[in-house]
Amino acid sequence: MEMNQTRRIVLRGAGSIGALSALIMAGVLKPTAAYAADWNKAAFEAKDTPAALKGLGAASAAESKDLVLKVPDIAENGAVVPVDVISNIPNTTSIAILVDKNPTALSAQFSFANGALPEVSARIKMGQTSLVKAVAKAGDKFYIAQKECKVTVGGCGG
Amino acid sequence: MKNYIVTIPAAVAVTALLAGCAGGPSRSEAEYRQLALDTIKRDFQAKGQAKYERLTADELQQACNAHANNPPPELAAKLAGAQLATVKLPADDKYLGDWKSGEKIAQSGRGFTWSDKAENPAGGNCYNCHQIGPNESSFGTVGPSLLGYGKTRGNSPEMQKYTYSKIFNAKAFNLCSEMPRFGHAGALNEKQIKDLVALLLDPASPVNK
Amino acid sequence: MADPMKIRAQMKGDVAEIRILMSHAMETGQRKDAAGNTVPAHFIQSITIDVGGKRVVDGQTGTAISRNPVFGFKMKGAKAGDKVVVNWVDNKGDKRTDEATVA
Amino acid sequence: MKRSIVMATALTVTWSLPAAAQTKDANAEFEKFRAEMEESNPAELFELKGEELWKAKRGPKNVSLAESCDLGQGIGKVEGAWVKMPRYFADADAVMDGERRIVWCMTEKQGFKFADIAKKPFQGANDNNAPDITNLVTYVASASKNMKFDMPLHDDKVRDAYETGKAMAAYRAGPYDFSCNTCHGADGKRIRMQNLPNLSSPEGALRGVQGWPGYRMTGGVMLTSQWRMNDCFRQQRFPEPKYASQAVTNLIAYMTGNANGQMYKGPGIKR
Repeated sequence: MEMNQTRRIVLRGAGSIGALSALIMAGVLKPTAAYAADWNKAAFEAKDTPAALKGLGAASAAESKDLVLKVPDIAENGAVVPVDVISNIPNTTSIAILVDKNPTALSAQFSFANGALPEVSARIKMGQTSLVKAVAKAGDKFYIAQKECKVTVGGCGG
Repeated sequence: MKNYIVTIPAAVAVTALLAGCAGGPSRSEAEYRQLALDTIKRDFQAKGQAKYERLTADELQQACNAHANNPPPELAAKLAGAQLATVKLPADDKYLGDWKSGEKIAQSGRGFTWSDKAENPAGGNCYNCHQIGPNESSFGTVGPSLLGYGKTRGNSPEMQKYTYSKIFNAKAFNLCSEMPRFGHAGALNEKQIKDLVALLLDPASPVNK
Repeated sequence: MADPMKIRAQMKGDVAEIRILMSHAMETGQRKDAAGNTVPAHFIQSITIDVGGKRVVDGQTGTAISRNPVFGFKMKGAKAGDKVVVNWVDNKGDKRTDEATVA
Repeated sequence: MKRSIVMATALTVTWSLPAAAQTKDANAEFEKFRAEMEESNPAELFELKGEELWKAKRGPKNVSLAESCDLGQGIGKVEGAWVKMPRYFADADAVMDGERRIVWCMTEKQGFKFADIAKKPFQGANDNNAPDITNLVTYVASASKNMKFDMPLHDDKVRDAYETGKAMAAYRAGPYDFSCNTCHGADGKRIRMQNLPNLSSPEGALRGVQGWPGYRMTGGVMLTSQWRMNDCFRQQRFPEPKYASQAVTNLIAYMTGNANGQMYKGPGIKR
């Protein structure tokens, strides 16, 4: 029952430009939110983790056990690797996910406000076995955690 | 030699399942086999290199199909002889190729599907069903593990010849084996089979380390 | 036009769990099609979530997010009936906004 | 070719543990994340589209399936229909699986041409959209979530489809001498890392029908049981089973019959 209600709401979802403008006018969305202009190009296009961290301003991130990174030891499929990050570091305001050996290391970064808990679950692509890293920002300091995830061959080898 | 080969009992105990059902089958097994064949011939179509003719079972396949992979002894003996006769041994009497190349062939699962190009060489599909080298953890278990194959069996000329023949036509040694007849089917050529023999028997191959 | 998202927002105790499914190709720009041509990068770059009229998550994403992205977030301070508005924008300027109600 | 992930390089992994132990661990590891993966399954996106399609007036006859299509539980009724098919439909005088039945409704009730549906019935890897029929199947299947398989095997015609499917599964031919049972006739077998269900056992048959239609992580596409059968025959090195043919229904009947009495969890997520 609950699912059906959700579905109906989604189907009524405001997909058109008109509806979007209405939301902006209603003050639900800030106009800036509708454009990806503030996308951190330097960080997202960085080829390796050090450069991506620099792009995030997190070059000096310190290892922390209070930053919990959950990824499988072995990925069932490198195209869809589940990643959960939970920060137990007080005053965490953002979390980023990186994969050392991907062509571009940075996968995503999320900032939290207004009651959002500093945790995220996402699914990412991995081209090969690699260290996966989570970076959290708390105050003006950065923290890092890492775990290896193996990517294997499977299926009928075709 | 024969006891090195693990037979996979196919069509095991299929009847047990039906016991609990209310209405049983209304025809005999042979009738359903015929119905299955008629349905396949009607409802399948050629695609890519997978031509319609592939649906027709050859003499050996027919015997295995008709007797649940266990043909009566007389028929089996006749067919086994015919299968052994298909094995073409190398003219130069050399069986050990290059194990490194053999590993690549063993890794490849390509060949003979309707999405494979007919002109591209087929792979051995070996890891699909067998554990072979110690560095490949993604291996199948339809066939027995071949890790240490040469270490336990030695590398005698007879063993080389047997291994070559087994890959060429597994049915010569185990009539309704699940393993394809790679040489007989034209999937692997002489050089490729020699390379696979080397992968399994060469003392330098990681399989035997 | 982009396909609708599916948003589920549910109170579990005093925490609202928000799960979002998005319909997007998330092309990396490195994949080649059957003809051998590189498929141009096409991926979501920005994701925002507003609950009860307040911005709670502001995210940026790259090409390594899986096709048909799935995200999960949690928040405190929300209540049943609050409106959840999720918005994404991709590198080609395509965008989509959908909403749901916290249950 | 199989994976369209970030890089197309061949993947080689070196291990320090004995390989067999790792594989066992690997499958346990996959299972740990399975519940989470299933909880938020992109299949739901296809289900949404399927529901819209089911209710929309479409085709040359401009009627909806909701007002014209009987999946065996009454016109337009989708709840529980999926787990009770294949079944015999008198109006078509045939035993049909769910997908075949929806195709029949689309051609007979809505006036679509079969050839148009059969031209590209499955979503290709990395295709942006699934065919309408796939979305419809996903919607109909989702309406049997958490219900038990209950194919009417006591019906003689269904029984014939089941028995014929069983015999088809044992039929060996082609260049590699394969049958369905070569891979799916015994317990505890794997192709590479992939576990192979034994379709003759209740547990294995359930795994054969569970999670279909399913969202496939490889290529990020939604695929149906009809596709699963089709791709098995590709790997069996056979010619292709015709789309929505009796042959495919028979095989689905064989698996569903063996899975009877067990719970269907709805559209799944596949490797």
